[in-house]
Amino acid sequence: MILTVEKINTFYGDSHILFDVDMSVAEGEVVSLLGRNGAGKTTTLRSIMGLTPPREGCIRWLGEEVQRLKPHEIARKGLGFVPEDRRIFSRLSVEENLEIGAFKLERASGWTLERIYGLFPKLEQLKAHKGNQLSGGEQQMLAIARALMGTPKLVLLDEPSEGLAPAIVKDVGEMIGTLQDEGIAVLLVEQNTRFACRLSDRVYIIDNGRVRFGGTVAELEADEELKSRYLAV
Amino acid sequence: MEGMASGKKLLTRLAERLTGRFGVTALLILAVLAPFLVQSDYYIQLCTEILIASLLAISLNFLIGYTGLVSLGHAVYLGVGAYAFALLTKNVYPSMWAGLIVAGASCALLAWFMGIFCVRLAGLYFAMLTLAFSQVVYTVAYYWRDVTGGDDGMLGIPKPEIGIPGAFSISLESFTNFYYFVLIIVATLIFLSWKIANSPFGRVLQAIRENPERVEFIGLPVHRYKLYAFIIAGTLGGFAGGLYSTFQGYISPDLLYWTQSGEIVLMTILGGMYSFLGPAFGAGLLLYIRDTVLNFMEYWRIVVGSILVLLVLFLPGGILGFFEGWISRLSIGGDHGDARS
Amino acid sequence: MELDVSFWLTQFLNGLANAMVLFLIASGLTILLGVLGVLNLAHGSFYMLGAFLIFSSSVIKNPSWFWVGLLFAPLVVAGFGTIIEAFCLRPLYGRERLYTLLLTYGFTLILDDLVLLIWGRDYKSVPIPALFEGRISIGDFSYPVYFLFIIAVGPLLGVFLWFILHRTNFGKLIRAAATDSEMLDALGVNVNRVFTGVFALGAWLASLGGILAAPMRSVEPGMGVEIIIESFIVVIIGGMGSYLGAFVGAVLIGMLKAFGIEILENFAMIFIYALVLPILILRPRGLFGETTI
Amino acid sequence: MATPVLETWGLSKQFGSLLAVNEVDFQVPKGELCAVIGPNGAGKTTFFNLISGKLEPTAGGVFFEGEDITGLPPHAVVNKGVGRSFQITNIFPRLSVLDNVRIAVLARRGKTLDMFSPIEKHTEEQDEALVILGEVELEHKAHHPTTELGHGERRNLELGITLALEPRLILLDEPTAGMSMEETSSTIDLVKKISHDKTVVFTEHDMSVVFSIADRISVLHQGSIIAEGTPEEIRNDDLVRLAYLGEEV
Repeated sequence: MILTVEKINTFYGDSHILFDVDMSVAEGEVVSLLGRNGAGKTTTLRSIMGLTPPREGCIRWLGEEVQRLKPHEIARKGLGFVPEDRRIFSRLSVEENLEIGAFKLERASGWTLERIYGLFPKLEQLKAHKGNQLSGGEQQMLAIARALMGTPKLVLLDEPSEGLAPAIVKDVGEMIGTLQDEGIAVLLVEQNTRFACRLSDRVYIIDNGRVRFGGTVAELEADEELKSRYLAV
Repeated sequence: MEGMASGKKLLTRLAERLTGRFGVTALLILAVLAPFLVQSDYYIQLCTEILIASLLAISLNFLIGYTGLVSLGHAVYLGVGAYAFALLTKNVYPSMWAGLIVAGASCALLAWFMGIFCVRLAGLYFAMLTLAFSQVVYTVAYYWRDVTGGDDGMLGIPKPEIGIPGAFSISLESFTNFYYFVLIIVATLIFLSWKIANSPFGRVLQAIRENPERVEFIGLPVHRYKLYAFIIAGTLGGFAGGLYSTFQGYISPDLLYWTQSGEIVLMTILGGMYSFLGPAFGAGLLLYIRDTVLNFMEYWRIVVGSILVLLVLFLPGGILGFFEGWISRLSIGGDHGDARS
Repeated sequence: MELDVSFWLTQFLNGLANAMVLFLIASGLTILLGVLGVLNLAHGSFYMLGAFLIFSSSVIKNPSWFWVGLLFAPLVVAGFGTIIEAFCLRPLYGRERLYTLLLTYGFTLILDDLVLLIWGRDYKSVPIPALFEGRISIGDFSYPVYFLFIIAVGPLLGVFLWFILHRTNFGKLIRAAATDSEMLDALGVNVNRVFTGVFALGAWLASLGGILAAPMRSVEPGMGVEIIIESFIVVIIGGMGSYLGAFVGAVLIGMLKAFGIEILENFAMIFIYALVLPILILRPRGLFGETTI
Repeated sequence: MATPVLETWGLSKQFGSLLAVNEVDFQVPKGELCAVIGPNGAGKTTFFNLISGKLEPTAGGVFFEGEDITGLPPHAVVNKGVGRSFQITNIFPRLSVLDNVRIAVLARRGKTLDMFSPIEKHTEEQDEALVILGEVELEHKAHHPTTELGHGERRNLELGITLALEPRLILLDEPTAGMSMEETSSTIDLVKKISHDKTVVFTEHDMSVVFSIADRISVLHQGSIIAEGTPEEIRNDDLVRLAYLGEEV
């Protein structure tokens, strides 16, 4: 396991959001975190990233405890973050957005602009565009590419399909496939269960801040009760 | 740990006393006795100035502490009130009451006018607009020599006697008489302010400070309530300006400069903006520090500035607020806080 | 008639020279607002510090020290700004804006009196550096060379600033931090360092403004609190966070002051407020508010 | 059917290039408990913001009891009789629990311009506020600061503020967001109780709650209403399954 989350409890101010959340991600694995609105999925990612540090519990990254570190320290250890609503730097060009993603590195290592452009030719065409001139799908692509520029071993991906047309959602799915081909693990937060299950090796279900299920996609598919209780209409 | 806990309890009780009815009564008795206690014209003058500054700081706190609007232009009322008083009593009609009423009324009008524009903004923009307005008035006062005397200011502002014509009159030329006159006016106005602060209206202002959106969603037009608060603060500030004018007998455009506004904010914060009497306490403290430091060196701002920096970093609730901080419930409605458990 | 032309030209150039100084101060102020969200009341004090430091280096030593001072004094002030930011402002970012405002006001009070304590109350003058002494004459018209130098320096520094913001890594980080500093942090950038750098850059610019202005004006303890007001107005007109706005705003204010004096003698400042009040009321984000740096 | 309490016709809201709410026609009859559901970003909160006056619609109209309230500011909408609660807890943090509700009672009764009598002297309003606090099970904490409340209690306080306005139509935006199981069930009981004599429109992420209490459900997807009906009808609607589960039908 490259990432293990052990019994974390996270608060916003006085509101207790996460209760003893446990989960793990192995090298090169795609793991999905499913659940409804407000279940605590985004908070889990923010806790891992150090943006909303857990008050209790432990987060291990490559064996080292990181729950006390600042977000930029955690990022530098090889965690990529693609937040909900993408958070592209709107005044910066596409290329500048990518460069910011690589800022933390002592050059040379890993990903370069050329490699990114090879993988996402669309971004090369758009490289001079400002962030606020991109469509939702292009923003999503840029956000993922920006995270790649930091040469991550694991990318935290928050609702990449949200607000995108079905055809674009498919593209996003392919991008996640690309990450996997590159040996990068993905922790995917989704509401679109079908989309997530298609891509994932394992699945966690979180509800009211607690992990209710952890297992393979097949196990989830087999359990209708579980699906209807936490996911279905 | 044990010792700290009991120390905390002691401080809590002290703060409760200081801000409660007991504290107010004690303060009032102290204020009445002050001229006998200090026994020197110089200190009677200082006490008078502190009273006026207290009114000024409390008036500003209607905006900062109660409504959550940081005004950087409150000196405009000090100045306009002072000029209004001076112009009326010097050039038109030498009456203390008329002077004060004109000072208050002119500031009410000014606040109403400025408020229409200012209350639409919030945060930094509100601060900048109030600052800009006050600087406009400063510029007018500075350059309109024919009326204001420009940067020479105005000299010889009278202290008209009060009383009933034909029946009796009291001269205010004596420092002690003047002190008591100011005390009565200021105490009355502060009492009125206190009534307002603890009325349903006052609680709405606090609610606006806490969450303007929610106030809108309980059916109250937030802009209008902010405007009322703005006018109340301005009017009270105008009275303070009128009093200051007759107290000093001399005024200059410096009263309107932004650094003067900064000093009023400083008083408010120094004492604690979340307690009703905190700003008055801050006013007293600031003037006392200035006076004390000036006795042995010119550079009192270094001292006050350093205190401010330390305060912001370590005691953001202000000094009185710090004591009240132990009992956070008290810090809201003055000594009348409902939230006491 | 001919006399009139040279008079108006002089006014125009004076306005421009003042505008350039104002631009230096306002540009720092506006970037600070855009990136850190801090309204730095002590910014004028940095300007004042610059002026006094150059006074000491060029008067106590000799006039040619102006250039040495020009190089080092802004670095000293920037270092000072770094300390203020790192130790005093940083803990306040999570809290209400009021506190950063108060803190910088506290430093204004301290620095003003500190300058008074060290240099005394009297007005000082800094000699024009030898290189730019004298006046340039074309026919009837003559104008001090130093002022022309200032007019040239303004746009140069504007370009320099543009270069920093748009062509360097630091600039990229500044612009990114202005949009979303949390995201920047999550991408592995130590945002605190960016903030400190921005604050130091602002202090550097302000003190440079003070140094360049020193030979044109009298150097006195109250100069900081005066310039800060005009700089605010520039920032409001131009839009918080926009350094292009700061440039346009500065030129506008410079011109209004230079020509307003002719129209309404002492009320030039009224023109400025007549401009700034409606902007604040109708378009609080300023003329260039949308296009942050 | 008598005039619906709430109607919207062609209600739309555009943010830049995003059409957040797209020509929504929506009616709620008097006394109904109606749920609006939909995936994240479907436009539920924007829809509420349009009805309650927080946002002005780009097109279309909002009618309350037959009266056009389109574009009125929030306080005016409230005074017409529409109260709302928020998805993110929206209370007055540093006022006491009692004051949070009392302010709303005073506002409804038009007493908030009283500047000179102490707030405690308004005993009628105070008593009424205490009754409402009783309803939301916070009476015992009336004199505590809200900082001492748990998350669920704050959500209930938020509800109490809204109830204090005695609205004829209540909009509840995720009343149980972030609540524990026990808190959720007691809040649901409360919502059911309210709905006896009021019209309620609510959004909710907990589908078990929605299906157990709603009279009618409207499903919002990418700004449009894609389905409307009884819980049973919605449960079996293919379009809904697609929107929620991303299933290809």
